[in-house]
Amino acid sequence: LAVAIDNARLHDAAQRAAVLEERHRLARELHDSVTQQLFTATLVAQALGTAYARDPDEGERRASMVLELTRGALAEMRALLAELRPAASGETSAPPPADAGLARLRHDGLVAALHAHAESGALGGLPVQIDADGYAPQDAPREEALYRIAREALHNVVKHAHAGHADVRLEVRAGVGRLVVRDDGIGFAAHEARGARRPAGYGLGLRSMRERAAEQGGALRVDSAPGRGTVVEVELPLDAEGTP
Amino acid sequence: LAVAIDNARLHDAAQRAAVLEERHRLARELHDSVTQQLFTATLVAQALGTAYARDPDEGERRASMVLELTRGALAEMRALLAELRPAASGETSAPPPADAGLARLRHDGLVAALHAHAESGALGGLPVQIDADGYAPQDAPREEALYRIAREALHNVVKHAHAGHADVRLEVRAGVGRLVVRDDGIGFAAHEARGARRPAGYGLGLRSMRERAAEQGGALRVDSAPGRGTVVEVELPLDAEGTP
Amino acid sequence: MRVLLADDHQILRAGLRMILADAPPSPDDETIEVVGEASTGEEAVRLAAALHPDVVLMDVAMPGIDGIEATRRLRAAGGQPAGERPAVLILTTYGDDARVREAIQAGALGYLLKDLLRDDLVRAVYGAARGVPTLDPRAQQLL
Ligand SMILES: Nc1ncnc2c1ncn2[C@@H]1O[C@H](COP(=O)(O)OP(=O)(O)OP(=O)(O)O)[C@@H](O)[C@H]1O
Ligand SMILES: Nc1ncnc2c1ncn2[C@@H]1O[C@H](COP(=O)(O)OP(=O)(O)OP(=O)(O)O)[C@@H](O)[C@H]1O
Ligand SMILES: [K+]
Ligand SMILES: [Mg+2]
Ligand SMILES: [Mg+2]
Ligand SMILES: [Mg+2]
Repeated sequence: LAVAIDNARLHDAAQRAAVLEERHRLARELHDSVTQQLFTATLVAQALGTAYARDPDEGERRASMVLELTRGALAEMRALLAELRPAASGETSAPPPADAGLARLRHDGLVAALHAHAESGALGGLPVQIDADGYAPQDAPREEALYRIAREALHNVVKHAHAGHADVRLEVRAGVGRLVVRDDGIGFAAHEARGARRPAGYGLGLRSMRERAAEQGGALRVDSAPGRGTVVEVELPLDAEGTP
Repeated sequence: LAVAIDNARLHDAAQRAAVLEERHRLARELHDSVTQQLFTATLVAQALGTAYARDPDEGERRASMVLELTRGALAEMRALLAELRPAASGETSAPPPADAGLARLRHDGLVAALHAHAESGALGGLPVQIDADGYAPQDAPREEALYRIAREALHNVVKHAHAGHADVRLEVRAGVGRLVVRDDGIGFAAHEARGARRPAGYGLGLRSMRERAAEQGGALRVDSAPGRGTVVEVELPLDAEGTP
Repeated sequence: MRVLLADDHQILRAGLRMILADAPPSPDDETIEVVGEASTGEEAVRLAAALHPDVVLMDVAMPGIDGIEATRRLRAAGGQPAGERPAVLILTTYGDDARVREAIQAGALGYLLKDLLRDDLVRAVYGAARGVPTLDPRAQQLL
């Protein structure tokens, strides 16, 4: 059993405190529910033989008690697992949850969509500041590409950055649309990430962002290093026809 | 049971991410260590009454099996509790794990551990053939990951496959460690299972196997279809440092 | 000999009762009678005063006063003369060294963990009635 958390990854006291609190809470739950039933099951399992020898009905009663106890412990365990991991199934390929931002994109445009996304809870409360003062609405394919790239970048912030907050800036200048997503998190070795061997199924995020930008004739740059936050920047040329 | 964490108190995304990760880790540990033994205990407990009625010795034999299984679950539970709340000063050190295989893993290695597990009764008499001719011992974290993946895969065979037997193959070739667990059971729609909706608290097995493989920089593949048995295959690269 | 069970889990008390009621006589031909069950610390103190058990099997985590405080009250000079106060065996899920020490200081004769086997439990209870302490080896290590 090796639950020992890699402390190096908990680079911050608040996180450690939160994790510790979670552990203690869990320990209390486990102590009070499952272990008591399990211990009782071991006791009753040792009280079967004498009972059966003396009185088969009593033996039978105890045997069903053992069954009830182990089932009860298992049920509590399941309940606990469900709380620890609510999306216990379907996380990987279930239909995507209704995306509050995407729903607004078509009618209300990119800026409204980003606000809706940031406020939808999808980012787990990450504070996001959106600055679109220098932005002008673009056509639907470009705005959808930008929306999806921003969403993926923000998802990475939530998932990897341990950031205090993120900033999204949108602007149009000199015929170029620009999206910048910046966080103040732990950063990563961006130049290595591209070629790094990652388990199958992971590492699609950056690639898909790049591909979306390329589809619109644009480019994506990731600027990051361990210890100093991450900047994801997309530039789309607006003069030419977008799609190649 | 109310583990639900007070989200308002997690005022910061990094904390939230850390807590989430910790929950997932705990869920996996609990699932892999405790629920398997508990589930088997409930199976054996079901047959207690009839066994005693037929033959007291047989009843007694099953009762000790239930005892062993519940004690095993309890021991793993206690080990987990000790890790969850290591007291400021000494906590009563957990008893040795009652999982026969796990107990042997550290000293005698993966192959011995798998044999011990297969013979321990934890698989309810499923005939398991272990072929490790092409295997060479690996470091402790990799062997523990492989052991736990194999155990979970075999547990799924017992639980779902209605199989006549299972084969475990271990090998090291071209810098890759490979574990294959194959059964001749009923199979399932593996590609659908990933997204399938299952009651909360279930369906952690495949996920936890995947995650354990990923933690070692490797990958897991499940090959199955209704009516034709199941193959679970794990590959771990041995050249690079395992843990990312 | 008379035993009182104190634990807030009813089902656990039922399990303990089965084990103790079925226990064979001790070498000196004692037998065990479970005379009562308490589900809080206060109740344990009250029932002990009323039922005069020889041994109390005492959980720690219970609502109200915990098992250690209940032990303290049972063992403190109060109603009965020292020789008539019941021996207390703590039976708990886990303990750290501070807990174990506290329990011993409160007057517990033994400290057992909730994974012990039937025969060890029975031996500890018979021992307690004769004043023989039983510490779980893990608890012993902590002291
Ligand atoms: N904002 C960020 N802060 C810190 N690290 C990051 C950030 N964004 C990406 N990374 C690092 O870059 C890696 C690659 O990111 P990418 O989005 O491609 O894959 P992923 O998030 O790991 O998996 P997925 O395909 O599920 O998105 C991440 O695993 C992470 O290590
Ligand atoms: N060897 C197998 N043979 C047949 N079906 C299998 C096999 N392994 C897995 N399955 C199917 O895949 C599903 C998912 O397996 P998984 O281990 O993730 O969850 P589970 O066993 O149902 O619950 P848990 O492992 O969380 O207790 C199972 O419910 C079962 O339908
Ligand atoms: K307790
Ligand atoms: Mg990503
Ligand atoms: Mg499973
Ligand atoms: Mg209690």
